[in-house]
Amino acid sequence: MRKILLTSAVFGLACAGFLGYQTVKAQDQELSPEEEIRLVQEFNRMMAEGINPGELWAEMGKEAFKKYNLDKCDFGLGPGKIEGALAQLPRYFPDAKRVMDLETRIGWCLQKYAGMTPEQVKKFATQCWGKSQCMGEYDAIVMYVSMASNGQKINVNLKDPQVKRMYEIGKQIYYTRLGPWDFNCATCHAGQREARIRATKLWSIDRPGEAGQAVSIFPKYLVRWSQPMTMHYRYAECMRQMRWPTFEPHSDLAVALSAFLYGTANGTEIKVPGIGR
Amino acid sequence: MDRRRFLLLGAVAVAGLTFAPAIKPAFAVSKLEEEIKKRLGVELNAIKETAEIKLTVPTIAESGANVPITVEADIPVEKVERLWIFVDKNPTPWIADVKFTPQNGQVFLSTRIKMGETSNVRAILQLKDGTFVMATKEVKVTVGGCG
Amino acid sequence: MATGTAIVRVPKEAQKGQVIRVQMVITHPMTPTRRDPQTGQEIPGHFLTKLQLFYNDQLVSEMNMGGGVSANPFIALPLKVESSGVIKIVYEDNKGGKWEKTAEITVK
Amino acid sequence: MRKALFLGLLAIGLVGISPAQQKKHTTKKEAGVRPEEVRQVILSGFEQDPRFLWKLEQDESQRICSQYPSREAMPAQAIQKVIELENKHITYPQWGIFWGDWKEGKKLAESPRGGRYASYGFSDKPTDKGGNCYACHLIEKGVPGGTMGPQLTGYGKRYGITKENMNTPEGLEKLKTVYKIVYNSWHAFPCSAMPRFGYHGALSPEDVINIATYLLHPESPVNK
Repeated sequence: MRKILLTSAVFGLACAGFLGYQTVKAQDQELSPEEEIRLVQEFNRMMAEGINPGELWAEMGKEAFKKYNLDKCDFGLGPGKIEGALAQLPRYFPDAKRVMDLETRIGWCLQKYAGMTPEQVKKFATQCWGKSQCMGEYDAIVMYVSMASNGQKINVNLKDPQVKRMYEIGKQIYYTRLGPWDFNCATCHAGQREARIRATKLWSIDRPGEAGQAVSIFPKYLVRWSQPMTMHYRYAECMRQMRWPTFEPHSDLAVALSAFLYGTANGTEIKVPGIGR
Repeated sequence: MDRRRFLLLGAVAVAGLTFAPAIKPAFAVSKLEEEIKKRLGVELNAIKETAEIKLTVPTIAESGANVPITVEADIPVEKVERLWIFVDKNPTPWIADVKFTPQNGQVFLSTRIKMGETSNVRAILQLKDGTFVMATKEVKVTVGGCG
Repeated sequence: MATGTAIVRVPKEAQKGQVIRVQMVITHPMTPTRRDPQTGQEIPGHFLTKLQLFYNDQLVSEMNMGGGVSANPFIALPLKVESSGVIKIVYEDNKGGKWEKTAEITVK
Repeated sequence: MRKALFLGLLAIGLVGISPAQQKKHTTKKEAGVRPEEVRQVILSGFEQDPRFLWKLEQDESQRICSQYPSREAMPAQAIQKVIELENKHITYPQWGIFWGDWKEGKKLAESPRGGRYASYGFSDKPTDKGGNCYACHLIEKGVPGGTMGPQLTGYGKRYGITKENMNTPEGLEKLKTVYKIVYNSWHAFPCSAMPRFGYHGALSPEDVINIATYLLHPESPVNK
């Protein structure tokens, strides 16, 4: 509890500017929004140099992977084989009779091989949500498994009718206006014009390659919370910002979005972990 | 814990800390000058800017929590005692200092620092002959994301 | 994974006399000491205070730091290598934590 | 002249929010995925907290907007339909259109917290209020803001609001125009990215008038 309190104070520091206390020099105002977008991207490139702190989680994940018997888990390439696993997910799993993405599959295996109940899995998967500097075993496992696909190209099998069906459902959800703030995913992540939310450039499903750049780096280390964010946590946070109800990880909604996003990102090289604000 | 509330409190705290000097009369020393005098034993205005120090920082930082900074110097490491990093407007302007030896082969440091608001970042080299040289760059700290 | 875990990365091989970069990232919250804005009481931080770089047991560099360095800090320092050996970092925080981590390098 | 400038701004809003994109949103017909299937998948993805399930009820305008990837791809008929529906969805403050408190409006414009509750953490409460305007708009000079929506710096000044004319019928009419946009943007820009804050009750008529006042009032920092 105290830890959160303290780190929060640090974020407070970072956010002082937003509240308008910041003195902005005359020269700063001359920067056009376009120029600022470019400079913020430059900042992100600089952050990506060196060792990504997210890699610390992979070390922990290697141990947790064994601890929870996930070496028995088949990610589609045979029990325990994780090299390239992320690149070919989501896929259909006959044993579960369901299309699953990486995190959904991990959740299923935690039930089957680690004896967790669905409630325990959910608690395990969301233990670091809404926190900072949280070192959760779930995030660590996802990081470890994801990094084993580094260098491989995303290759979701859209010829499989089950996967294709989830892709199409995901696509429709992407454009579904819903909730008390009328958002859909496309509100922020579509269109040709470069726009930003505050200082953050928004990727667009309509600009070639950007969906790939966005998803191929998950889990991504977030400097504002000093911890990685998995794809399902990303979905949850987007939906919270969209003012939709609280997102359920490992749900068909997550799988449908993953099928659409990773399917759209086919051909992009996986580079995990990414790093961002 | 109430993260948002602390965020706000933090912001207020920073505003208080950083704006306090501004209200003081003009002859009062800034927190930065105080720190430099205390730690380096020298007045800030006695330190000369030099092009021999290459200070690489972003022009705009999307988050003040993690600002990449890299310092390189053309000055031989044998002549260098210590490298100091300061951020003018942080509640504690001193960030870090590194002592170098000839075995380093070169003056170099790369790390990530916190910045409370738009401010100058300073890399100061303390030389073996007792003098100091410095490089200064401004980083504009902005805010990203949905809020 | 506990506070203090680290990754140290150096090139596998280097030429004699080459200046390499010793890159490291350390798990640490790096919270600064600050004052509670309401009560004015000091809230103690938790941060790394010192990091030393050793090359074959010889002290090369020493870095002092505080809560102004980012959480889970990344640090890169230069090192001139003369012979194969062990690169070691030793680091401690303000709450008595002390750790070390090594990496090996082959010099041709 | 001023009117022309304002209409120009509106046009920027209209075009700027979702860029030209002529391809048709054809998934519905081609995929053979039934709307009920999509609906079921959506419902599977949220905690079943009865307090918030109303958020997943889609209204007629949302249903129409969901069929097109952008406004530019909408046929005139659909645009007309949404405009018709949404013009019925505007309520005014009890006392009519008069200037509010720009300081209250500023608070609401800055707060990102409104309606942003999730059970897993963060301190947002279901009752928190705010428009999070800065996420998409640049409003006060020098304060970081987004570029999703049109730039609003000096909005009142550009729209020709002065101390002298602000209480004339003409000045109040301008206030009303902006009130309507903040209250229910879709009445003017169907399917815009901007939420229908007033229609959904995320902001009350009083909140909306305060935000409009913040944007237009000659004494507001927006117009300094």
